[in-house]
Amino acid sequence: MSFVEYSDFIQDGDVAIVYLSHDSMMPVKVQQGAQTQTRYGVIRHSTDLIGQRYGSKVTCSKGGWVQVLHPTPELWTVSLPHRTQILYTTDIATITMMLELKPGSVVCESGTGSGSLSHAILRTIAPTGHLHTVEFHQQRAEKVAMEFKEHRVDHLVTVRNQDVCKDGFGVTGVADAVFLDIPRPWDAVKHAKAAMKKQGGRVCSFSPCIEQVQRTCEFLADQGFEEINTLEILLRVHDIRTVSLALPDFGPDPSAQTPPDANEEAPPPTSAPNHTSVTLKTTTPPREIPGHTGYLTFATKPRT
Amino acid sequence: MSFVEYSDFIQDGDVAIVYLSHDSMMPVKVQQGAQTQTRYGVIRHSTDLIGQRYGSKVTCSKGGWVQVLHPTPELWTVSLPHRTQILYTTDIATITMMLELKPGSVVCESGTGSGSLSHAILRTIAPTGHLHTVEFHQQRAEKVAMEFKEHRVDHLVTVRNQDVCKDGFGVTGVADAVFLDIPRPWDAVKHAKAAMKKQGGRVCSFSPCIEQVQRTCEFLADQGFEEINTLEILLRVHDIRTVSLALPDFGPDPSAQTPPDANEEAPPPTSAPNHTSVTLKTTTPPREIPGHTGYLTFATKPRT
Amino acid sequence: MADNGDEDSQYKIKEGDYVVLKRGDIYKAMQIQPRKKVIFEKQWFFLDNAVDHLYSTTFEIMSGGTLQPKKPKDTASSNDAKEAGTDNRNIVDDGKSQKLTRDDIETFKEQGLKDQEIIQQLIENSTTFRDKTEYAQAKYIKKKKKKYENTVTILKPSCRILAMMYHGREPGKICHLRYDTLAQMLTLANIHAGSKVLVFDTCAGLVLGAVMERMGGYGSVIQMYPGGGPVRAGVESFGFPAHFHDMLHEFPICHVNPLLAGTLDTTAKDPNADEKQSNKATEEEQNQPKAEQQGSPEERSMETNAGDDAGQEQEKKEKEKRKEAKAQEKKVKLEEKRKKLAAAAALLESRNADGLVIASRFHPCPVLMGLLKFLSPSRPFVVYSQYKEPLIECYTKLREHGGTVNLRLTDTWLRHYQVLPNRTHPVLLMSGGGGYLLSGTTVAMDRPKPAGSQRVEEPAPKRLKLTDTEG
Amino acid sequence: MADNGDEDSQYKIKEGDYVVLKRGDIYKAMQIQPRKKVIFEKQWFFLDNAVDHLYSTTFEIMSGGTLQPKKPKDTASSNDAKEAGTDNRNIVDDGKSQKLTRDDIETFKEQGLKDQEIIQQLIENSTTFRDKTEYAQAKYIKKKKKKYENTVTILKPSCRILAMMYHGREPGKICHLRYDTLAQMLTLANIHAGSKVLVFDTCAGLVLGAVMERMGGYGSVIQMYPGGGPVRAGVESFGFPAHFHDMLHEFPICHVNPLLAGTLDTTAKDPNADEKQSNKATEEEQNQPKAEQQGSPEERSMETNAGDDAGQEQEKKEKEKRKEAKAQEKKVKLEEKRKKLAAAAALLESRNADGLVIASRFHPCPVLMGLLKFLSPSRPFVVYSQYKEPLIECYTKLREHGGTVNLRLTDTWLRHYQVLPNRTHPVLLMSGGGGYLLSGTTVAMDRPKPAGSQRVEEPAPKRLKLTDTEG
Repeated sequence: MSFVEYSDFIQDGDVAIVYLSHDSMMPVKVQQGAQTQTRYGVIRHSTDLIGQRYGSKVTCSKGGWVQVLHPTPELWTVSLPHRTQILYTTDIATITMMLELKPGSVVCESGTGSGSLSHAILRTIAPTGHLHTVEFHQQRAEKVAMEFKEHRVDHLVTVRNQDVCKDGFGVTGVADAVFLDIPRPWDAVKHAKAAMKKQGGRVCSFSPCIEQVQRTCEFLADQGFEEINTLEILLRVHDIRTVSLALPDFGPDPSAQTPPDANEEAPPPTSAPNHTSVTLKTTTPPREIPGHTGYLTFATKPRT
Repeated sequence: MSFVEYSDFIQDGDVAIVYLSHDSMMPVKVQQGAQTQTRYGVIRHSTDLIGQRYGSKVTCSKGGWVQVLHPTPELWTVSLPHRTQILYTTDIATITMMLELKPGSVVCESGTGSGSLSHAILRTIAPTGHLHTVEFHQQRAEKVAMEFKEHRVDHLVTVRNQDVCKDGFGVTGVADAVFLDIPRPWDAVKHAKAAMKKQGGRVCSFSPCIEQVQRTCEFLADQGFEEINTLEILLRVHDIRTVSLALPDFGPDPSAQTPPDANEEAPPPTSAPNHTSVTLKTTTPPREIPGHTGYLTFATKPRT
Repeated sequence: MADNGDEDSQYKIKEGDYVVLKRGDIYKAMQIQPRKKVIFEKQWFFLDNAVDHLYSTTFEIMSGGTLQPKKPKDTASSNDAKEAGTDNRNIVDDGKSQKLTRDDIETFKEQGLKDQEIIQQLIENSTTFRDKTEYAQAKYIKKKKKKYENTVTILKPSCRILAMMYHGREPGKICHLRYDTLAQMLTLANIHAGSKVLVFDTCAGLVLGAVMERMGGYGSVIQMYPGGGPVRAGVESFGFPAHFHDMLHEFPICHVNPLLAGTLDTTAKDPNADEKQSNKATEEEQNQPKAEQQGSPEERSMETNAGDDAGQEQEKKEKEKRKEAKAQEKKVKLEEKRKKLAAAAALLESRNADGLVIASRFHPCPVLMGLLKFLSPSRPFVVYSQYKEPLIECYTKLREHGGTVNLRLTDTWLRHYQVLPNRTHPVLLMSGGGGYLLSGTTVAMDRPKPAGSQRVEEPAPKRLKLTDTEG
Repeated sequence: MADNGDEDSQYKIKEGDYVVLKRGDIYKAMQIQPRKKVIFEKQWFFLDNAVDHLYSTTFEIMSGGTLQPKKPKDTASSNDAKEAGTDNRNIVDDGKSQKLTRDDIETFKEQGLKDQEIIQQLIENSTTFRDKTEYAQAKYIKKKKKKYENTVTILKPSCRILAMMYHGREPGKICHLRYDTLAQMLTLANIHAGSKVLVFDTCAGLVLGAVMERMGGYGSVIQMYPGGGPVRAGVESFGFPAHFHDMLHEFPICHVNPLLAGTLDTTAKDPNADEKQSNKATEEEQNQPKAEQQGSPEERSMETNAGDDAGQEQEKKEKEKRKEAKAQEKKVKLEEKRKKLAAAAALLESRNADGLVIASRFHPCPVLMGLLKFLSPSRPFVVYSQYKEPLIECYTKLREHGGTVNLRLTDTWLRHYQVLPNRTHPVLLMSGGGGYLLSGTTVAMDRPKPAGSQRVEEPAPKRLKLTDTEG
C-alpha cells in the first residue's frame, strides 16, 4: 500500500479505509494484533485484515460487515482527522487540472493544513515530481509529516514549518505550480513568483471571501501574472429515489366510460378508480448543500 | 384590455402580444385599419384582431399563423422595446414577494428604466395601491409614462423625472416598499427611508457589482434598517428532448446464448445485435445561461 | 393602505391575532390565545403580555415565561467579532480552550444573565477566541447565541414570512416548495386583484393563502381539493380579514367529471345523492386535524373553549341533548355546504377562469389536464412539482393535446450572501433545490375535430424545427 | 521536470509540434507545418515564423499572414475604461453616437493600424463612451476588441487548454463534457502514474489524452473502442512525446465477450478469423477522417507530404507498384495489429485493472456493466453522461448487481468571475451544464452463488435503511 501505488493485499503497517457507508468511512492503521471498534463490532487486524484482499468484505464481531478499501487521496479526504477546514474533492479536482499538474511537476503549497490537498497533489506528481509544502502551525506540520510517512509518500514531499508570507516557500525557481490557501494570500504572491520556474507556471489561490480575491488579483496583476481568472465550483449530489405519486380522482367520467350503445347505469366501483398512484425513479437533492467553499483564482506566471 | 384586468376580446386601442414562438413575441398597438408585419406575413388589425378572442390563432397573409395573447407584465417583459438593461421575471417575482407587495401597497421605484418591473408592481398593487417611480433620463421618463397610459395603468402611477439621489422620490412617509436600481444606491438610502411609512416597510436594492452591495449594506445598517439580506437568484430552463443512445456491441456472448444442450455453432447474425439504440426523454440545459443579473439586497425599515 | 393613516391600531398585536414568532432565521406561526403556553425553540412562554404592543417588537423571555419588550439595542450585533486573529495557526486543539464549564453557564442562567451577557462571558473565558479568524469567530458566536439567546420577535404574518417558515420548519408539508419558487408561481400565474383563479394545493394551504394575499380580497379563488376536504392550515396563518374569505370557494375534484358532463346535481333534489355527499363531507371533517376544520378564527377559538370547559361527569346526561342539537347543526351545515358547492360549480361551469395554480403531492399530469379545461384562452397556468420527471410528462401531454403555448420547465437557484466588511462571501450552506415549475399560457383550441385529426394540424411545417426547443 | 534545467529547448516551438492558438477565450489546436495556411478567428496566416520562438509568445499577424512577436505590453489592458460615467442616464439613443463609419475603419486597417489603435480611435470618436457606465464601457471595448484585434498566442497544449478548447469550440464532439467535469473524472478515478486504466471514450479522444497526461508515460492505458476504430484526434493534439504511446493499448469491445469466454483467438492460427478481422480493420481505417488515422506525428506528416507531391500523370504506371507495396504494407500492419490485440488481450485477461473511465455517446449502462468486470476490487470507476437518466439506470443496475460501493451521482456548477476594482461580479453568461458523473469503487463480489441467491444476501438487514441514501 502506498497513496501513489496500488497493492492487492492488506499488509501490516498499511493504512486501510474501512467503509461503513458512503458518508461514514474511517482510516485504520493496520497492525498485527490490533483491533478496531466500529458500529458493527470489532475488527481484528491479524485475522480480518492482514493478508486479505483490498475490497474484501469483513464480518465484524457483531455480525455486521464492512468493506476494507485501498486508500486513495479521495477516500482520505472524506475520512481524515480534521485539524482545519479542508479542501474537498470538487475543488481539488479543479485545482489539479487548472494548475496543470502531472507526473514530474514541482509544486509549492501553503498552508498544508490537514493535508487533504497535499495527498491529491502527491498522487498526481508521483513518481518524479516533488511537493514543497509550508505550514505555519508547528503541531500540524509535524502531524502531517508523520502521515506522509505512514502513507509512504514522504520521499515526494518536503514539509516546512515557517511563515510563507515572511519566509516564502524555501525554494527558488523550481516550481511549476503554486497553491495558496492562507488568510492573506496577497502577502505570498511575491514568494510564489520567486518559487516558480523562470519559464513560467501556474498559480492558484483559494479564499472564502471576495475581498481576499480582489486584493489577491490586484497583487497578481502587479506582479505580472497573466490570464488571471477567478471561478467558483459547487458540487451537486443527486440522491436516487423511487417515489410514488397519487393519482387524482375526478369522479365518474361519462365521456370516457360509456360507449354510445351502453345505456345502463355504469357500475360505480369501477368508474372511480379510488386514488391509485404511480411510481417513478427520480433524483432529489439533499435538503442543504454546500453553497460556498471558496473562490479559486488561477493565474499564469509568464517567463521572466 | 388593461395590464391589471383581463378582457376576453381584442378591442381597438388595446395592446396585444403577438406570439410567434417562446422566444419571439411582439407587442402590437391595435388600431382600426392598421397592419403589422410578422415573419409569417401581415396581420390586418380590423379583420384579424379587433373583435377576436384573446388567445385566438390568427392566420397571416403568408399562411403561417400566430397566437394573439392578452398582455401581462411577464409577456411585456420579454417583448418590450429595450431602452436599458431590464429586470427579468425571475428577479421580479422574487422582488415582489420579498417586498411583500399586494393590492393597496404604496411603492417607490428608481430608476424606472424601460418599465419592466414597474408593470409587475402595478399589476400586484392594483386596484388600490400606487407606484411613485423616478427616472433621471427625461426621454425615458416620457416614454414610459406614455406606455403606462396605453396600458391603462396610468391612474396607479406617478412618473417623476428627477435625480433620486439628490431629490428623492417626491413623497414622504407614504411607501410600504422602495426599490432601487441605480448605480449608486447608497446615495438614495436616506431618501428611501424618508419616503417610507413611519410604521416601517421593506426595501430592495438591485446591483450587478458586489462593491455596490457592500456599500449599500453599510448605508442601510447606518440608517437603522434591519434584516439586511443579500441574495442571488438564477433561472434554469430545462429544454425537453428525446435522445437516442447507441448500445455497445461486446460481441457474441456464449454464456448468454448457449443453453447447455445446444452444441451447434450459434448463428452469428443473431448473436451480435449490431448497434441498436434506445430512446429516452430527458432535459438539457441551454448551452449558455444567464450567470448573473444582479445581487438583490433586502432590508426592513423598522418603525421610526 | 394607500392612505397615510397614522392610527396604529392595525399595527398592534391583538388577542386572537395570527402572528409569527421569530428568532434569527427561525419562524413559527401562532395564534394569540390567553394563558396559552407556547413552546418555541425549546423555550416556553405566554404571549399574553404581547397584546397591545406593536408588531415587530422584540421581547425578552423572563422567568415564568412572561414577555417583556426589549430595550432598543444600541448598535448592530454584527460587530461582535473584535480583535480577530488573521488566521488560526496559533490555536492548539487541546480541548481546554473554554475555561467555563457547563455548570458555570447554568449558574449564569439561574442568576438571570441575559443571552448577550452569557455569550460575552463565553468569549472572555475562551483562550482561543482572539486567535481565531473572524470567520471562525463569527461561527463561534452564532453557535453560542443559538444556545443561550432568549428573545423572540412577534411579526405580522405575510406570504414572505410564512413561505420561509414552512420551508425552514416543515418542508415535507409543502412538498419542499421553496419560497422563491412560490414567488415565481404567483408571478408566472399573473395573480392579481379581480381575477378568478383555480388553486389545487396540498401544500398545507400555503399556496392558496399566497394567492389570496395577492388578490387582496378582490375576485374569486376556487380551491379544487382532493378527497379528504380542503386543507386550510396555511391559509389561517395569514390571519386575513374576514371579508377575504368571501372570495374563497371550494370544489371537490371528484365532482369535476360530473360537472363537465352536466350530471352534477347541486340542487339537492335527489335525496340519495345528497345523502351520499353529506356522508362524505362528514367523514372528511372527522378525518381532519382540528386546525384544518374551521374557516374563521372566532369559530375555532369558541370550540376550543367549549372543549376545555367540558367536565368528565355530566357527560351522559347531556349526550342526548347534544346529539339532537348536532343533528340540527349538521342539517344547517349540509345546506350551507350544498350552497357553497352550487356557487363554486357555477363559477366553474362558465369555464372562464383567469389562472390555474397547482402544487401538490399528486401526479401533476392528470391534475393539470383535468383542470386546464376551466381556463379562458390566453390565461397563464403554473404547475409545481418536487420532481422534474412528472413535469416532463405534463409537457409532453400538453404538446400532444394542443391548446397551450409558451411552455417552460424551469427551476431556480437561490443563494444568500454574508455581506460584512472584509468578510463577504456566499452563505456556506444553501438549499439543495426548490422544486420545478411548468408554466404556460392557454390558447383557443382549434374547433373540435373528429378525434385523431387534431394532432396533425398542430405544428405548421415551417415551425416544425421549433418543436423541441419551443417549450 | 524535477530538475531546474535551464535549457530552453523544451519550451521552444518546433516544426511538427502540436500547438494551441489562443486569442482571448478562443483556442484552436494545430500542428506546425511549413507553409501551411492556417485560419483562426476569420484571419489567415502561416505559423512558419513561430518556429524557434518560445511557447506562450504572442504574435501579431502582419500583412501577408506572417507572424511577428509582439512587444511586451506596457501595462495591463484591464484599465481601458477610464473616466466612466456613473450611469447611463445621459445617453440619448439616436444611433449617431459613433462618428466613425465602417469605411473609416477599413481605411485604418489598410493603413496598418494596430488593433489597440483602432479601438482607441473608436473610443475617441464615440460621443457616448464617456457617459456610459464602466459596465457598458467594458462591454463596448470587448466587442470592439473582438472585431479588430489581430494577435495570436501560441501555447503548448495541456489537458486544461484542450478541454477548454473543445468545450468552447466543439462541445458536440465531446458530448458536452465540460472541462471541470473532466477534472472531476481524472480525480475521482484516481488516475496516476503506474496504474492500469481502461478508457472508453468517444469524446474525440480528449478523455484518453487527459488520462495519458496524468499517467506521464508510466503504466498502461487500454482504450476500449467500439466498432469503427479508436478515436484519437484529441490525443494527438496533446503532442505527447513518442514514448507515451508505448503505454497506450487498444481493444475493440466487440471482442470483449469472446475474451471473457476464452474464445478469442489472438494467435492468428485461424486464417479466416484473421482475415475477417483485418478486413474490418481496413474498413475502419478507410472510414476515418485522416487526422485520426495515425498515432505518431512523424508518420503522419510524412504521409501528408507524400500526398502533396504526387502528380496527376504518372499515376497509372505507379499504380501497380504501389498496389503491391500496399499489400505488403497491409500484411505488416495486420501482423502489428494482431500483436497489439494480443498484448491488449493479455492485459485485460488478468482482470486486474486499476481504474475505468467512460465518456461516450453510448448508453453508459451496458458499457459500464460490460467493462467493470476487468477491474480489481477496491478500484475507482467513473462514468460520464450528458444526461442524468442513463446514470440513474446505471446506479440501479449496480445496486442490483452488487460489487460496488461509494456510488454517487453528481454534477458540478461552475461560474467565472470578473474581478476588477469596483466592478466585481460573476460573469454574465455561464455554462448551462457540464454533464453528469456516476462514480464508485469496486469491491470483491461474494463467491459466485447459484444465480438468484446472490441478491438476497446483498444488504444486511441493519444496513437496509441506507439502501436509498447510500449512493
